[in-house]
Amino acid sequence: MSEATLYGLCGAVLVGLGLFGLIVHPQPLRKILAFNLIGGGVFLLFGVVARRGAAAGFGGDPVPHALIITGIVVAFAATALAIALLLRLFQETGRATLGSDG
Amino acid sequence: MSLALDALTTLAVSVGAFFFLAGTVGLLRFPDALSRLHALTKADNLGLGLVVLGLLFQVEGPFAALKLISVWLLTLLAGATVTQLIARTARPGGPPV
Amino acid sequence: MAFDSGLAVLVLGVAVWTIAARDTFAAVVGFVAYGLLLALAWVRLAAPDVALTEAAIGSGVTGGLLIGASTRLRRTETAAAGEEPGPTLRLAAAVLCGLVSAGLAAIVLMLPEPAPTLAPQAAANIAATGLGNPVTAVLMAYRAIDTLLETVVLLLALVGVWSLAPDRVWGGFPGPRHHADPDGVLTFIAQLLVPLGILVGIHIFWVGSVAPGGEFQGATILAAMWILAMMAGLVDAPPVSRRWLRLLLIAGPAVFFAIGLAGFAMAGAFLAYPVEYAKLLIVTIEIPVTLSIAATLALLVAGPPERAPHR
Amino acid sequence: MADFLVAAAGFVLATVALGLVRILRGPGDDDRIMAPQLLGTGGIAALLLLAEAMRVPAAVDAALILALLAAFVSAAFVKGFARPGADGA
Repeated sequence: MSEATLYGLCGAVLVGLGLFGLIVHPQPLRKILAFNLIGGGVFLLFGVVARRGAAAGFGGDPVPHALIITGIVVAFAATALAIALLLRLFQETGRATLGSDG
Repeated sequence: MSLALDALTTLAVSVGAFFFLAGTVGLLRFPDALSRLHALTKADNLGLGLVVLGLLFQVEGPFAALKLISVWLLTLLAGATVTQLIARTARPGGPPV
Repeated sequence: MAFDSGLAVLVLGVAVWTIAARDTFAAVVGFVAYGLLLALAWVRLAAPDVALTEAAIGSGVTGGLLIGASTRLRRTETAAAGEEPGPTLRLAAAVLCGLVSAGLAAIVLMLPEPAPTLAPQAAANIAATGLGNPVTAVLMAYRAIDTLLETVVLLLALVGVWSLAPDRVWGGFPGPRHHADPDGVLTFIAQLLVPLGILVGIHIFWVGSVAPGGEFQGATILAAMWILAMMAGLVDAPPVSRRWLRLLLIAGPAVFFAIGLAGFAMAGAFLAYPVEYAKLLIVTIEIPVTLSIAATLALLVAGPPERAPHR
Repeated sequence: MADFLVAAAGFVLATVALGLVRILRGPGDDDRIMAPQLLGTGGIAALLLLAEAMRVPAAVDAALILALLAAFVSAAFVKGFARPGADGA
Protein backbone atom coordinates (compact mmCIF):
# COMPACT_ATOMS: atom_id res chain seq x y z
CA MET A 1 0.00 0.00 0.00
CA SER A 2 1.42 3.38 -0.97
CA GLU A 3 1.46 6.32 1.43
CA ALA A 4 -1.05 8.12 -0.78
CA THR A 5 -3.50 5.22 -0.34
CA LEU A 6 -2.91 5.33 3.41
CA TYR A 7 -3.89 9.00 3.60
CA GLY A 8 -6.82 8.27 1.27
CA LEU A 9 -8.17 5.68 3.69
CA CYS A 10 -7.62 8.13 6.54
CA GLY A 11 -9.64 10.72 4.60
CA ALA A 12 -12.45 8.20 4.02
CA VAL A 13 -12.71 7.49 7.75
CA LEU A 14 -12.60 11.22 8.56
CA VAL A 15 -15.60 11.87 6.30
CA GLY A 16 -17.55 9.13 8.09
CA LEU A 17 -16.57 10.42 11.55
CA GLY A 18 -17.50 13.98 10.68
CA LEU A 19 -20.83 12.88 9.22
CA PHE A 20 -21.58 10.98 12.43
CA GLY A 21 -20.85 14.08 14.50
CA LEU A 22 -23.00 16.18 12.19
CA ILE A 23 -25.96 13.86 12.73
CA VAL A 24 -25.79 13.09 16.46
CA HIS A 25 -24.69 16.40 18.03
CA PRO A 26 -27.58 18.64 19.05
CA GLN A 27 -25.41 21.78 19.45
CA PRO A 28 -24.92 23.70 16.20
CA LEU A 29 -21.35 24.62 17.13
CA ARG A 30 -20.51 20.92 17.33
CA LYS A 31 -22.17 20.44 13.96
CA ILE A 32 -19.99 23.20 12.51
CA LEU A 33 -16.91 21.47 13.94
CA ALA A 34 -18.04 18.15 12.47
CA PHE A 35 -18.65 19.81 9.11
CA ASN A 36 -15.08 21.10 9.11
CA LEU A 37 -13.85 17.59 9.94
CA ILE A 38 -15.67 16.30 6.86
CA GLY A 39 -14.05 19.09 4.87
CA GLY A 40 -10.59 17.99 6.01
CA GLY A 41 -11.36 14.42 4.96
CA VAL A 42 -12.64 15.45 1.52
CA PHE A 43 -9.57 17.64 0.93
CA LEU A 44 -7.36 14.71 1.93
CA LEU A 45 -9.11 12.47 -0.63
CA PHE A 46 -8.49 15.17 -3.23
CA GLY A 47 -4.87 15.37 -2.14
CA VAL A 48 -4.49 11.66 -2.77
CA VAL A 49 -5.73 12.10 -6.34
CA ALA A 50 -3.21 14.94 -6.72
CA ARG A 51 -0.35 12.89 -5.25
CA ARG A 52 -1.05 9.95 -7.57
CA GLY A 53 -0.94 12.38 -10.48
CA ALA A 54 2.67 13.31 -9.78
CA ALA A 55 4.35 13.87 -13.15
CA ALA A 56 6.48 16.27 -15.15
CA GLY A 57 8.78 16.89 -12.20
CA PHE A 58 5.97 18.00 -9.85
CA GLY A 59 5.40 16.13 -6.59
CA GLY A 60 1.66 16.21 -7.30
CA ASP A 61 -0.86 17.43 -9.83
CA PRO A 62 -1.07 21.22 -9.27
CA VAL A 63 -4.69 21.49 -10.49
CA PRO A 64 -6.27 19.61 -7.55
CA HIS A 65 -3.89 21.45 -5.21
CA ALA A 66 -5.26 24.77 -6.43
CA LEU A 67 -8.82 23.45 -5.99
CA ILE A 68 -8.07 22.35 -2.42
CA ILE A 69 -6.69 25.80 -1.55
CA THR A 70 -9.85 27.39 -2.97
CA GLY A 71 -11.89 24.87 -0.98
CA ILE A 72 -10.15 25.61 2.32
CA VAL A 73 -10.75 29.34 1.93
CA VAL A 74 -14.41 28.91 0.97
CA ALA A 75 -14.92 26.47 3.87
CA PHE A 76 -13.59 29.15 6.20
CA ALA A 77 -16.02 31.73 4.78
CA ALA A 78 -18.92 29.30 5.24
CA THR A 79 -17.81 28.56 8.82
CA ALA A 80 -17.62 32.26 9.65
CA LEU A 81 -21.13 32.83 8.27
CA ALA A 82 -22.49 29.81 10.16
CA ILE A 83 -20.99 31.05 13.43
CA ALA A 84 -22.38 34.54 12.90
CA LEU A 85 -25.84 33.00 12.35
CA LEU A 86 -25.45 30.89 15.48
CA LEU A 87 -24.38 33.81 17.67
CA ARG A 88 -27.31 35.86 16.36
CA LEU A 89 -29.69 33.00 17.19
CA PHE A 90 -28.25 32.92 20.69
CA GLN A 91 -28.61 36.70 21.01
CA GLU A 92 -32.25 36.59 19.90
CA THR A 93 -33.48 33.54 21.79
CA GLY A 94 -30.90 32.94 24.53
CA ARG A 95 -30.55 29.41 23.23
CA ALA A 96 -28.05 27.86 20.90
CA THR A 97 -29.85 24.74 19.78
CA LEU A 98 -32.07 23.97 16.83
CA GLY A 99 -34.25 21.48 18.72
CA SER A 100 -38.03 21.28 18.51
CA ASP A 101 -39.19 24.25 20.55
CA GLY A 102 -42.78 24.09 19.33
CA MET B 1 33.37 16.19 6.25
CA SER B 2 29.75 15.45 5.53
CA LEU B 3 30.00 12.41 7.80
CA ALA B 4 31.13 14.65 10.67
CA LEU B 5 28.30 17.08 9.94
CA ASP B 6 25.81 14.22 9.86
CA ALA B 7 27.11 13.02 13.21
CA LEU B 8 26.67 16.49 14.71
CA THR B 9 23.15 16.71 13.31
CA THR B 10 22.27 13.30 14.70
CA LEU B 11 23.60 14.26 18.12
CA ALA B 12 21.87 17.65 18.35
CA VAL B 13 18.54 16.39 16.98
CA SER B 14 18.60 13.39 19.32
CA VAL B 15 19.25 15.56 22.36
CA GLY B 16 16.53 17.93 21.14
CA ALA B 17 14.06 15.06 20.81
CA PHE B 18 15.01 14.00 24.34
CA PHE B 19 14.02 17.42 25.67
CA PHE B 20 10.64 17.10 23.98
CA LEU B 21 10.26 13.81 25.83
CA ALA B 22 11.31 15.51 29.07
CA GLY B 23 8.71 18.21 28.50
CA THR B 24 6.00 15.60 28.07
CA VAL B 25 7.12 13.72 31.17
CA GLY B 26 6.89 16.98 33.11
CA LEU B 27 3.44 17.56 31.69
CA LEU B 28 2.34 14.10 32.82
CA ARG B 29 3.95 14.13 36.27
CA PHE B 30 3.84 17.68 37.62
CA PRO B 31 1.06 18.38 40.11
CA ASP B 32 -0.42 21.74 39.08
CA ALA B 33 -1.09 23.76 35.96
CA LEU B 34 1.65 26.32 36.53
CA SER B 35 4.45 23.80 36.97
CA ARG B 36 3.16 21.82 33.99
CA LEU B 37 3.27 25.01 31.94
CA HIS B 38 6.82 25.57 33.12
CA ALA B 39 7.93 22.06 32.13
CA LEU B 40 6.23 22.33 28.78
CA THR B 41 7.60 25.66 27.62
CA LYS B 42 11.13 25.44 28.94
CA ALA B 43 11.85 21.91 27.77
CA ASP B 44 10.11 22.18 24.40
CA ASN B 45 11.72 25.48 23.45
CA LEU B 46 15.13 24.07 24.33
CA GLY B 47 14.32 20.94 22.33
CA LEU B 48 13.31 23.06 19.35
CA GLY B 49 16.54 25.07 19.66
CA LEU B 50 18.61 21.89 19.55
CA VAL B 51 16.66 20.58 16.56
CA VAL B 52 17.31 23.88 14.76
CA LEU B 53 20.99 23.66 15.72
CA GLY B 54 21.18 20.15 14.31
CA LEU B 55 19.51 21.17 11.05
CA LEU B 56 21.92 24.11 10.66
CA PHE B 57 24.66 21.59 9.85
CA GLN B 58 22.62 20.40 6.87
CA VAL B 59 21.30 23.55 5.21
CA GLU B 60 22.78 25.10 2.11
CA GLY B 61 23.41 28.80 2.10
CA PRO B 62 23.18 31.51 4.73
CA PHE B 63 19.61 32.52 3.87
CA ALA B 64 18.16 29.11 4.75
CA ALA B 65 20.19 29.10 7.98
CA LEU B 66 18.95 32.57 8.87
CA LYS B 67 15.37 31.48 8.26
CA LEU B 68 15.73 28.46 10.56
CA ILE B 69 17.18 30.64 13.31
CA SER B 70 14.43 33.20 12.89
CA VAL B 71 11.78 30.48 13.23
CA TRP B 72 13.34 29.54 16.56
CA LEU B 73 13.67 33.14 17.75
CA LEU B 74 10.07 33.87 16.81
CA THR B 75 8.90 30.76 18.69
CA LEU B 76 10.92 31.79 21.73
CA LEU B 77 9.61 35.35 21.75
CA ALA B 78 6.02 34.38 21.10
CA GLY B 79 6.24 31.42 23.49
CA ALA B 80 7.73 33.41 26.35
CA THR B 81 5.10 36.15 26.19
CA VAL B 82 2.12 33.88 25.52
CA THR B 83 3.16 31.70 28.45
CA GLN B 84 2.92 34.76 30.70
CA LEU B 85 -0.58 35.30 29.42
CA ILE B 86 -1.60 31.68 30.00
CA ALA B 87 -0.06 31.64 33.49
CA ARG B 88 -2.03 34.75 34.51
CA THR B 89 -5.22 33.10 33.33
CA ALA B 90 -4.44 29.77 34.96
CA ARG B 91 -3.59 31.28 38.34
CA PRO B 92 -6.70 31.92 40.37
CA GLY B 93 -6.87 35.52 41.50
CA GLY B 94 -3.93 36.47 39.33
CA PRO B 95 -3.53 39.95 37.91
CA PRO B 96 -5.84 40.79 35.02
CA VAL B 97 -4.69 40.01 31.52
CA MET C 1 5.77 4.65 5.92
CA ALA C 2 5.87 4.14 9.70
CA PHE C 3 5.76 7.91 10.09
CA ASP C 4 2.75 8.17 7.79
CA SER C 5 0.87 5.42 9.62
CA GLY C 6 1.57 7.11 12.94
CA LEU C 7 0.45 10.48 11.60
CA ALA C 8 -2.75 8.97 10.15
CA VAL C 9 -3.53 7.37 13.53
CA LEU C 10 -2.96 10.70 15.28
CA VAL C 11 -5.21 12.54 12.81
CA LEU C 12 -7.95 9.98 13.39
CA GLY C 13 -7.37 10.17 17.15
CA VAL C 14 -7.90 13.93 17.37
CA ALA C 15 -10.86 13.64 14.97
CA VAL C 16 -12.51 11.11 17.31
CA TRP C 17 -11.77 13.44 20.23
CA THR C 18 -13.30 16.41 18.40
CA ILE C 19 -16.49 14.43 17.85
CA ALA C 20 -16.62 12.60 21.19
CA ALA C 21 -15.44 15.21 23.72
CA ARG C 22 -18.15 16.22 26.19
CA ASP C 23 -17.01 19.80 26.51
CA THR C 24 -17.31 21.95 23.37
CA PHE C 25 -14.22 23.94 24.25
CA ALA C 26 -12.20 20.72 24.52
CA ALA C 27 -13.54 19.70 21.11
CA VAL C 28 -12.37 23.01 19.62
CA VAL C 29 -8.89 22.41 21.03
CA GLY C 30 -8.98 19.01 19.31
CA PHE C 31 -9.93 20.70 16.05
CA VAL C 32 -6.95 23.06 16.22
CA ALA C 33 -4.72 20.00 16.67
CA TYR C 34 -6.47 18.35 13.73
CA GLY C 35 -5.62 21.27 11.43
CA LEU C 36 -2.01 21.21 12.50
CA LEU C 37 -1.62 17.47 11.91
CA LEU C 38 -3.26 17.83 8.50
CA ALA C 39 -0.65 20.46 7.62
CA LEU C 40 2.02 17.83 8.34
CA ALA C 41 0.12 15.32 6.20
CA TRP C 42 0.10 17.83 3.32
CA VAL C 43 3.89 18.12 3.53
CA ARG C 44 4.07 14.32 3.32
CA LEU C 45 1.75 14.36 0.30
CA ALA C 46 4.15 16.75 -1.49
CA ALA C 47 1.63 19.60 -1.37
CA PRO C 48 3.49 22.40 0.44
CA ASP C 49 1.12 25.07 -0.90
CA VAL C 50 -1.81 23.29 0.71
CA ALA C 51 0.23 22.77 3.91
CA LEU C 52 0.73 26.54 4.19
CA THR C 53 -2.98 27.18 3.62
CA GLU C 54 -4.04 24.54 6.14
CA ALA C 55 -1.60 25.83 8.79
CA ALA C 56 -2.81 29.40 8.28
CA ILE C 57 -6.56 28.99 7.75
CA GLY C 58 -7.53 25.44 8.70
CA SER C 59 -5.83 25.54 12.07
CA GLY C 60 -5.01 29.16 12.85
CA VAL C 61 -7.79 31.53 11.87
CA THR C 62 -10.63 28.95 11.99
CA GLY C 63 -9.33 27.94 15.42
CA GLY C 64 -9.44 31.52 16.64
CA LEU C 65 -12.96 31.97 15.27
CA LEU C 66 -14.29 28.76 16.87
CA ILE C 67 -12.67 29.52 20.22
CA GLY C 68 -14.33 32.92 20.31
CA ALA C 69 -17.71 31.34 19.55
CA SER C 70 -17.31 28.48 22.05
CA THR C 71 -16.45 30.81 24.94
CA ARG C 72 -19.49 32.96 24.14
CA LEU C 73 -21.80 29.95 23.97
CA ARG C 74 -20.50 28.32 27.12
CA ARG C 75 -23.63 28.79 29.18
CA THR C 76 -25.84 27.00 26.65
CA GLU C 77 -23.93 23.72 26.99
CA THR C 78 -25.92 22.16 29.79
CA ALA C 79 -29.23 23.07 28.14
CA ALA C 80 -28.27 21.18 25.00
CA ALA C 81 -27.17 18.06 26.83
CA GLY C 82 -30.75 16.82 27.17
CA GLU C 83 -31.39 16.90 23.44
CA GLU C 84 -29.00 14.18 22.38
CA PRO C 85 -30.55 11.50 20.18
CA GLY C 86 -31.33 8.07 21.64
CA PRO C 87 -29.26 4.92 21.18
CA THR C 88 -31.28 3.66 18.18
CA LEU C 89 -30.70 6.81 16.19
CA ARG C 90 -27.03 6.86 17.14
CA LEU C 91 -26.62 3.27 16.00
CA ALA C 92 -28.37 3.99 12.71
CA ALA C 93 -26.15 7.04 12.19
CA ALA C 94 -23.05 4.98 12.96
CA VAL C 95 -24.06 2.33 10.42
CA LEU C 96 -24.79 4.94 7.76
CA CYS C 97 -21.49 6.74 8.34
CA GLY C 98 -19.60 3.46 8.38
CA LEU C 99 -21.09 2.67 4.97
CA VAL C 100 -20.08 6.09 3.61
CA SER C 101 -16.53 5.58 4.87
CA ALA C 102 -16.37 2.06 3.45
CA GLY C 103 -17.61 3.30 0.07
CA LEU C 104 -15.02 6.07 -0.04
CA ALA C 105 -12.29 3.66 1.06
CA ALA C 106 -13.28 1.28 -1.73
CA ILE C 107 -13.00 4.13 -4.23
CA VAL C 108 -9.55 5.04 -2.91
CA LEU C 109 -8.44 1.42 -3.37
CA MET C 110 -9.91 1.24 -6.88
CA LEU C 111 -8.50 4.51 -8.26
CA PRO C 112 -7.44 4.02 -11.89
CA GLU C 113 -3.88 3.03 -12.75
CA PRO C 114 -2.06 4.93 -14.18
CA ALA C 115 -3.56 7.94 -12.42
CA PRO C 116 -4.97 10.67 -14.68
CA THR C 117 -3.06 13.92 -14.30
CA LEU C 118 -2.92 17.44 -15.62
CA ALA C 119 0.61 17.99 -14.34
CA PRO C 120 2.27 17.67 -17.81
CA GLN C 121 -0.10 20.28 -19.28
CA ALA C 122 0.57 22.59 -16.33
CA ALA C 123 4.30 22.10 -16.78
CA ALA C 124 4.11 22.70 -20.55
CA ASN C 125 2.23 25.99 -20.17
CA ILE C 126 3.83 27.44 -17.07
CA ALA C 127 6.39 29.38 -19.11
CA ALA C 128 3.55 31.40 -20.65
CA THR C 129 2.66 32.84 -17.22
CA GLY C 130 6.20 33.84 -16.23
CA LEU C 131 5.60 32.19 -12.82
CA GLY C 132 7.68 29.50 -11.17
CA ASN C 133 5.04 27.99 -8.88
CA PRO C 134 2.62 25.70 -10.75
CA VAL C 135 -0.12 26.06 -8.12
CA THR C 136 -0.08 29.86 -8.36
CA ALA C 137 -0.08 29.51 -12.15
CA VAL C 138 -3.21 27.33 -11.95
CA LEU C 139 -4.90 29.73 -9.51
CA MET C 140 -4.07 32.89 -11.44
CA ALA C 141 -4.05 31.72 -15.08
CA TYR C 142 -5.72 28.43 -16.08
CA ARG C 143 -8.38 28.52 -13.37
CA ALA C 144 -8.37 32.28 -12.86
CA ILE C 145 -12.15 32.45 -13.10
CA ASP C 146 -12.42 30.16 -10.05
CA THR C 147 -10.17 32.45 -8.09
CA LEU C 148 -12.10 35.53 -9.23
CA LEU C 149 -15.37 33.95 -8.16
CA GLU C 150 -13.80 32.86 -4.88
CA THR C 151 -12.95 36.45 -3.97
CA VAL C 152 -16.58 37.29 -4.73
CA VAL C 153 -17.80 34.39 -2.55
CA LEU C 154 -15.74 35.73 0.36
CA LEU C 155 -17.38 39.13 -0.08
CA LEU C 156 -20.83 37.55 -0.22
CA ALA C 157 -20.11 35.70 3.02
CA LEU C 158 -19.11 39.01 4.61
CA VAL C 159 -22.30 40.66 3.36
CA GLY C 160 -24.17 37.72 4.91
CA VAL C 161 -22.41 38.21 8.25
CA TRP C 162 -23.01 41.97 8.26
CA SER C 163 -26.68 41.51 7.39
CA LEU C 164 -27.13 39.80 10.78
CA ALA C 165 -26.55 43.08 12.61
CA PRO C 166 -29.59 44.48 14.44
CA ASP C 167 -30.94 47.63 12.74
CA ARG C 168 -29.85 50.04 15.47
CA VAL C 169 -26.15 49.19 15.04
CA TRP C 170 -26.16 48.95 11.25
CA GLY C 171 -23.00 50.41 9.80
CA GLY C 172 -21.34 50.35 13.22
CA PHE C 173 -18.29 48.70 14.72
CA PRO C 174 -17.94 44.90 14.59
CA GLY C 175 -17.32 43.06 17.84
CA PRO C 176 -16.71 44.43 21.33
CA ARG C 177 -14.23 47.26 21.91
CA HIS C 178 -11.06 45.91 23.45
CA HIS C 179 -9.12 48.31 25.60
CA ALA C 180 -5.37 48.33 25.54
CA ASP C 181 -3.63 48.00 28.88
CA PRO C 182 -0.29 49.74 28.31
CA ASP C 183 1.46 47.39 30.75
CA GLY C 184 -0.53 44.32 29.73
CA VAL C 185 1.07 41.20 28.34
CA LEU C 186 -1.38 40.99 25.45
CA THR C 187 -0.52 44.52 24.37
CA PHE C 188 3.14 43.61 24.48
CA ILE C 189 2.57 40.45 22.42
CA ALA C 190 0.61 42.37 19.82
CA GLN C 191 3.22 45.12 19.58
CA LEU C 192 5.88 42.47 19.12
CA LEU C 193 4.11 40.04 16.80
CA VAL C 194 2.06 42.28 14.53
CA PRO C 195 5.03 43.94 12.75
CA LEU C 196 6.84 40.59 12.46
CA GLY C 197 3.67 38.93 11.22
CA ILE C 198 3.07 41.59 8.57
CA LEU C 199 6.62 40.99 7.36
CA VAL C 200 6.07 37.21 7.23
CA GLY C 201 2.73 37.70 5.46
CA ILE C 202 4.30 39.85 2.75
CA HIS C 203 7.13 37.33 2.40
CA ILE C 204 4.72 34.40 1.99
CA PHE C 205 2.68 36.36 -0.55
CA TRP C 206 5.73 37.49 -2.49
CA VAL C 207 7.46 34.08 -2.79
CA GLY C 208 4.16 32.66 -4.07
CA SER C 209 5.04 33.42 -7.68
CA VAL C 210 8.12 31.20 -7.64
CA ALA C 211 7.73 28.90 -4.61
CA PRO C 212 4.92 27.58 -2.41
CA GLY C 213 2.96 30.46 -0.91
CA GLY C 214 0.74 33.07 -2.46
CA GLU C 215 -2.06 35.52 -1.92
CA PHE C 216 -4.38 33.36 0.19
CA GLN C 217 -1.70 32.26 2.64
CA GLY C 218 -0.16 35.72 2.87
CA ALA C 219 -3.56 37.37 3.24
CA THR C 220 -4.53 35.00 6.07
CA ILE C 221 -1.46 35.96 8.07
CA LEU C 222 -2.15 39.66 7.51
CA ALA C 223 -5.75 39.08 8.62
CA ALA C 224 -4.63 37.23 11.77
CA MET C 225 -2.31 40.10 12.66
CA TRP C 226 -5.09 42.66 12.22
CA ILE C 227 -7.35 40.61 14.50
CA LEU C 228 -4.54 40.29 17.05
CA ALA C 229 -4.12 44.07 17.05
CA MET C 230 -7.91 44.41 17.55
CA MET C 231 -7.96 41.87 20.40
CA ALA C 232 -5.14 43.68 22.15
CA GLY C 233 -7.00 46.97 21.78
CA LEU C 234 -4.21 48.57 19.76
CA VAL C 235 -6.69 49.42 17.00
CA ASP C 236 -10.47 49.33 16.90
CA ALA C 237 -12.34 47.54 14.15
CA PRO C 238 -13.49 50.15 11.62
CA PRO C 239 -17.24 50.85 11.30
CA VAL C 240 -18.45 48.75 8.40
CA SER C 241 -19.98 51.77 6.68
CA ARG C 242 -16.60 53.46 6.11
CA ARG C 243 -15.99 54.24 2.47
CA TRP C 244 -12.25 53.37 2.54
CA LEU C 245 -13.10 50.00 4.03
CA ARG C 246 -15.68 49.25 1.35
CA LEU C 247 -13.18 50.30 -1.34
CA LEU C 248 -10.48 48.10 0.20
CA LEU C 249 -12.86 45.12 0.24
CA ILE C 250 -13.85 45.40 -3.43
CA ALA C 251 -10.46 46.55 -4.78
CA GLY C 252 -9.21 43.00 -5.35
CA PRO C 253 -12.22 41.56 -7.20
CA ALA C 254 -12.63 44.86 -9.12
CA VAL C 255 -9.05 44.93 -10.41
CA PHE C 256 -9.25 41.21 -11.16
CA PHE C 257 -12.45 41.70 -13.13
CA ALA C 258 -11.13 44.77 -14.98
CA ILE C 259 -7.97 43.00 -16.09
CA GLY C 260 -10.10 40.01 -17.01
CA LEU C 261 -12.23 42.21 -19.28
CA ALA C 262 -9.11 43.83 -20.71
CA GLY C 263 -8.14 40.30 -21.72
CA PHE C 264 -10.74 40.52 -24.51
CA ALA C 265 -8.85 43.43 -26.06
CA MET C 266 -5.32 42.23 -25.31
CA ALA C 267 -5.49 38.50 -25.90
CA GLY C 268 -8.95 37.75 -27.26
CA ALA C 269 -10.62 36.13 -24.23
CA PHE C 270 -11.87 36.88 -20.70
CA LEU C 271 -8.98 36.61 -18.23
CA ALA C 272 -6.48 35.86 -21.02
CA TYR C 273 -3.09 37.47 -20.50
CA PRO C 274 -0.80 38.49 -23.38
CA VAL C 275 2.35 36.40 -22.93
CA GLU C 276 4.83 39.25 -22.61
CA TYR C 277 2.87 40.97 -19.82
CA ALA C 278 1.50 37.86 -18.10
CA LYS C 279 3.60 38.05 -14.95
CA LEU C 280 3.19 41.82 -14.60
CA LEU C 281 -0.59 41.52 -14.93
CA ILE C 282 -0.78 38.61 -12.50
CA VAL C 283 1.17 40.53 -9.86
CA THR C 284 -0.99 43.62 -10.52
CA ILE C 285 -4.03 41.48 -9.74
CA GLU C 286 -2.46 39.70 -6.79
CA ILE C 287 -1.53 42.77 -4.73
CA PRO C 288 -5.06 44.25 -4.38
CA VAL C 289 -6.54 40.74 -4.15
CA THR C 290 -4.26 39.96 -1.20
CA LEU C 291 -5.25 43.17 0.60
CA SER C 292 -8.96 42.59 -0.09
CA ILE C 293 -8.84 38.97 1.08
CA ALA C 294 -6.92 39.97 4.22
CA ALA C 295 -9.54 42.61 5.08
CA THR C 296 -12.42 40.25 4.28
CA LEU C 297 -11.05 37.39 6.39
CA ALA C 298 -10.35 39.67 9.36
CA LEU C 299 -13.86 41.16 9.23
CA LEU C 300 -15.40 37.69 8.89
CA VAL C 301 -13.73 36.79 12.19
CA ALA C 302 -14.69 40.13 13.77
CA GLY C 303 -18.37 39.33 13.06
CA PRO C 304 -21.41 41.54 12.49
CA PRO C 305 -21.53 45.13 13.78
CA GLU C 306 -22.35 45.26 17.51
CA ARG C 307 -21.86 48.93 18.39
CA ALA C 308 -23.61 51.85 16.74
CA PRO C 309 -21.46 54.16 14.63
CA HIS C 310 -20.51 57.54 16.13
CA ARG C 311 -22.65 60.34 14.90
CA MET D 1 20.18 11.01 7.09
CA ALA D 2 16.68 11.55 5.73
CA ASP D 3 15.39 8.44 7.48
CA PHE D 4 16.83 9.57 10.79
CA LEU D 5 15.26 13.02 10.46
CA VAL D 6 11.83 11.53 9.64
CA ALA D 7 12.19 9.19 12.61
CA ALA D 8 13.07 12.14 14.84
CA ALA D 9 10.01 14.02 13.55
CA GLY D 10 7.90 10.97 14.38
CA PHE D 11 9.37 10.77 17.87
CA VAL D 12 8.74 14.45 18.60
CA LEU D 13 5.20 14.10 17.29
CA ALA D 14 4.61 11.02 19.47
CA THR D 15 5.75 12.80 22.65
CA VAL D 16 3.61 15.81 21.75
CA ALA D 17 0.64 13.51 21.20
CA LEU D 18 1.19 11.98 24.63
CA GLY D 19 1.25 15.43 26.17
CA LEU D 20 -1.85 16.37 24.20
CA VAL D 21 -3.75 13.44 25.72
CA ARG D 22 -2.89 14.75 29.18
CA ILE D 23 -3.93 18.29 28.29
CA LEU D 24 -7.17 17.38 26.54
CA ARG D 25 -8.38 15.23 29.43
CA GLY D 26 -8.44 18.36 31.53
CA PRO D 27 -10.39 18.35 33.75
CA GLY D 28 -10.07 22.13 33.89
CA ASP D 29 -9.51 24.50 31.01
CA ASP D 30 -6.28 25.75 32.63
CA ASP D 31 -4.47 22.89 30.99
CA ARG D 32 -6.37 23.00 27.74
CA ILE D 33 -5.27 26.52 26.92
CA MET D 34 -1.70 25.22 26.83
CA ALA D 35 -2.52 23.02 23.86
CA PRO D 36 -1.68 25.51 21.08
CA GLN D 37 1.64 26.18 22.79
CA LEU D 38 2.52 22.48 23.04
CA LEU D 39 1.33 21.71 19.54
CA GLY D 40 2.95 24.80 18.11
CA THR D 41 6.43 23.98 19.36
CA GLY D 42 6.20 20.27 18.55
CA GLY D 43 4.60 20.89 15.17
CA ILE D 44 7.28 23.43 14.26
CA ALA D 45 10.02 20.95 15.17
CA ALA D 46 8.35 18.20 13.11
CA LEU D 47 7.88 20.52 10.13
CA LEU D 48 11.50 21.68 10.20
CA LEU D 49 12.73 18.09 10.37
CA LEU D 50 10.46 17.04 7.49
CA ALA D 51 11.53 20.09 5.46
CA GLU D 52 15.14 18.95 5.59
CA ALA D 53 14.43 15.22 5.26
CA MET D 54 12.13 15.59 2.24
CA ARG D 55 13.92 18.60 0.73
CA VAL D 56 10.77 20.74 0.84
CA PRO D 57 12.07 24.15 1.90
CA ALA D 58 8.51 25.54 1.91
CA ALA D 59 7.78 23.50 5.05
CA VAL D 60 10.04 25.99 6.86
CA ASP D 61 7.57 28.70 5.79
CA ALA D 62 4.76 26.56 7.19
CA ALA D 63 6.70 26.41 10.48
CA LEU D 64 7.03 30.20 10.41
CA ILE D 65 3.26 30.54 9.94
CA LEU D 66 2.67 28.10 12.77
CA ALA D 67 4.94 30.06 15.12
CA LEU D 68 2.87 33.19 14.46
CA LEU D 69 -0.55 31.60 14.52
CA ALA D 70 0.09 29.45 17.61
CA ALA D 71 0.63 32.72 19.45
CA PHE D 72 -2.48 34.17 17.82
CA VAL D 73 -4.63 31.19 18.82
CA SER D 74 -3.24 31.26 22.37
CA ALA D 75 -4.10 34.94 22.63
CA ALA D 76 -7.64 34.20 21.39
CA PHE D 77 -7.97 31.45 24.02
CA VAL D 78 -6.86 33.66 26.86
CA LYS D 79 -8.96 36.57 25.64
CA GLY D 80 -12.00 34.31 25.63
CA PHE D 81 -11.28 33.23 29.19
CA ALA D 82 -10.46 36.58 30.64
CA ARG D 83 -14.10 37.63 30.23
CA PRO D 84 -16.15 34.45 29.89
CA GLY D 85 -19.45 35.33 28.29
CA ALA D 86 -18.91 39.01 29.06
CA ASP D 87 -19.09 40.25 25.50
CA GLY D 88 -21.89 40.26 22.99
CA ALA D 89 -25.10 38.64 24.17
